[in-house]
Amino acid sequence: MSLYNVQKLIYQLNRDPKVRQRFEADSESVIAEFEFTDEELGALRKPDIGLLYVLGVNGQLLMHYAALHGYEWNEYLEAMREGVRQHGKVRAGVYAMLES
Amino acid sequence: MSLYNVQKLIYQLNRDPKVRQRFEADSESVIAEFEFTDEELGALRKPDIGLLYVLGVNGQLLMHYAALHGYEWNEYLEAMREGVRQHGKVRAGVYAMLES
Amino acid sequence: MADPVVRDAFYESYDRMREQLEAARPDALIVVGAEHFANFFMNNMPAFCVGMADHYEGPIEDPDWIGIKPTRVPGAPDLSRRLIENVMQDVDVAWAQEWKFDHGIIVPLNFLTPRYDLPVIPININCQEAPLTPLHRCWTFGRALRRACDAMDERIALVGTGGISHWPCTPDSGVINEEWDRDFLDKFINNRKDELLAYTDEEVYRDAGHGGFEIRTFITVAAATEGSTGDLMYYAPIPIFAVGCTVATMAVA
Amino acid sequence: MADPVVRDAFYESYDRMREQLEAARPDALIVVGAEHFANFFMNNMPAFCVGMADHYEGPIEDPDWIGIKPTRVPGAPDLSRRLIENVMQDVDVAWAQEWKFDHGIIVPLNFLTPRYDLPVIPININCQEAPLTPLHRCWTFGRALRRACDAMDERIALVGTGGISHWPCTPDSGVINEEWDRDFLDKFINNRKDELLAYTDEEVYRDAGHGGFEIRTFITVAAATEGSTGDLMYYAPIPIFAVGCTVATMAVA
Ligand SMILES: [Fe+3]
Ligand SMILES: [Fe+3]
Repeated sequence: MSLYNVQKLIYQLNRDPKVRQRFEADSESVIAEFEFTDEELGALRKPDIGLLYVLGVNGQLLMHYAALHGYEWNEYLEAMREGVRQHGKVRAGVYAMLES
Repeated sequence: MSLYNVQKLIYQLNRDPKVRQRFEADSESVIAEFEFTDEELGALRKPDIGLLYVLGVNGQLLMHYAALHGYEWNEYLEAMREGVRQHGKVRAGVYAMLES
Repeated sequence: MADPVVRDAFYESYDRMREQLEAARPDALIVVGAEHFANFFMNNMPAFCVGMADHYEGPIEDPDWIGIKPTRVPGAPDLSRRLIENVMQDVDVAWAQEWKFDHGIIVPLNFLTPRYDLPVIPININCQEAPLTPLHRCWTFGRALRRACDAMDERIALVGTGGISHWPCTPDSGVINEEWDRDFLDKFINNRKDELLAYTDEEVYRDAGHGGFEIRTFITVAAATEGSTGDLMYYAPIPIFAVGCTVATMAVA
Repeated sequence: MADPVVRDAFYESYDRMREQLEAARPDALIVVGAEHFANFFMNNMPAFCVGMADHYEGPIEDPDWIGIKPTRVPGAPDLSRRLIENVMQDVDVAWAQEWKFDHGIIVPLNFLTPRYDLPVIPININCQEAPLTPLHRCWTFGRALRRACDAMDERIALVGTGGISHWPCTPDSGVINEEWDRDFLDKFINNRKDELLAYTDEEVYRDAGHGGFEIRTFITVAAATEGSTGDLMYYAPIPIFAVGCTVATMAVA
């Protein structure tokens, strides 16, 4: 469970222009600074916004990661819906509140 | 009053290896990221560890800034004593508690 | 853009609120909000945090998109500190000497103090990630804040900001539960403490979404004005803003 | 180095404490400490913060200097979360899913769980910069922590760490007020609540230095064991460590 790391990476990209610049130049070098599961790594690299949503990433973070990859707002919403169709309900984080 | 900025610079140098590397390569580029008074700027550049102490920098931060500039422990202690002799009592921060 | 008629009525009620604020001649303005990872993250998530900085910066969002240019907002560090010391007797607030304002604080400020000439003290409540701040602690916090304000010589205005039901940044973004909102606002305006504190997080999440957790800012304001009732100046669901928008004032008993 | 005789007696009392800890077969260990800008800074200074991470890393200091190699310490995230939710009913703790241990936590751990096979939950109290956490809130926190631990199925051990009188990193570094320390420890060991809470910050600063603010960790432990008295296993001023070193245990009533 390294959801914290996924969210921290996205938080830093959003809040620290230096990290964002390094990510835009060489995303792997930034990704390499964190420990991820293979599933998280795949979702971050692709990016698979829908899977990241299902893994539990907070939308207030995820929207920025989608925007960084050029997603329009409606594409972002649709990607999350597609994620749920493919991978099922949100598994962790605050959106899984009613499941637990 | 930008004591907060002085302490933040030192905190970042201590906690973030990337900031420390940039500082060691080009200290002015890091200093330029913060607003300081002329007195703070002078004390940071020299560095005048004694004046930084009198300005109110917490010793748990200041010791790291002194070490970064090659101060041995006793030199660090002596620099603070010299600061008080030259500039008077600590003016702000937690060590000024009994003055206020 | 939002329907101009709806939007203009909303903006107009903000104007009236600004006039009331100016007429009260405050020395400082406390803004109780619920931010979204602008300053606070899961590496150190405070239940309550109170600003204690000389000044604040905002918006963190793209100035063109949000329509507010980069602004330095004056703080009130000495007053902040005295308030914090007082509140801390009962409520364990974190404090912050730096704070970047996101839309949640800068948009209301832009309406209420458009010249940014009123010192501001920001407060954040964790409405974002669980464990969330318990509702009854928000009540205790609101009471402590009121006591602290009353103990100061300065005249202090208090504004709460936050959405009611909304599902921000999720597949349900745009959904608004107007019935739930109106029921909540009825409890809020009439300052019915027991009903305000009876919600569970699960109920709120189910009926009002993740954004509904922001009722904590309303509850804090209700507690600070305990025993008073309010004036609902404006409420309408505005789907393009993805939230029902509320403007309300509370008399101070 | 410290006088070997003094030092060995200190280490030996730590050994006895470890044996007692192991005999109690805890499922997790809570460590209440007071760090110095390792994780917490004036941008968001919590009165109390409780760790909720899978694991923690330390030391942040040079491993050669401190004599502890880089270590991953197991956490207890699920238990942390349940404790936090319980404590939050009374005390507004911040929580953290990441935490790097400095000497204040890693040194006691290295003595007490040298194989790092016991899940740890770190807690920090702001003893560093004003506004400091009020002493009576530390009492309330200790009580809440005890209630929360009692409500869990797990067996939970609690250790407080911190200095008593000391003037770390200032011109008076190395000064120790042994008389003040012994008087404080007497109040602590005998769990005399009223006397423990009667100190003012100004008195503590004058008599016990900035480092004396760390009595908050002792007070939290005393509150968690309210009504019990303790066993002072070791105390001696060790100037080279720049602080009096204490090892003590509290029975649980
Ligand atoms: Fe919101
Ligand atoms: Fe210490």
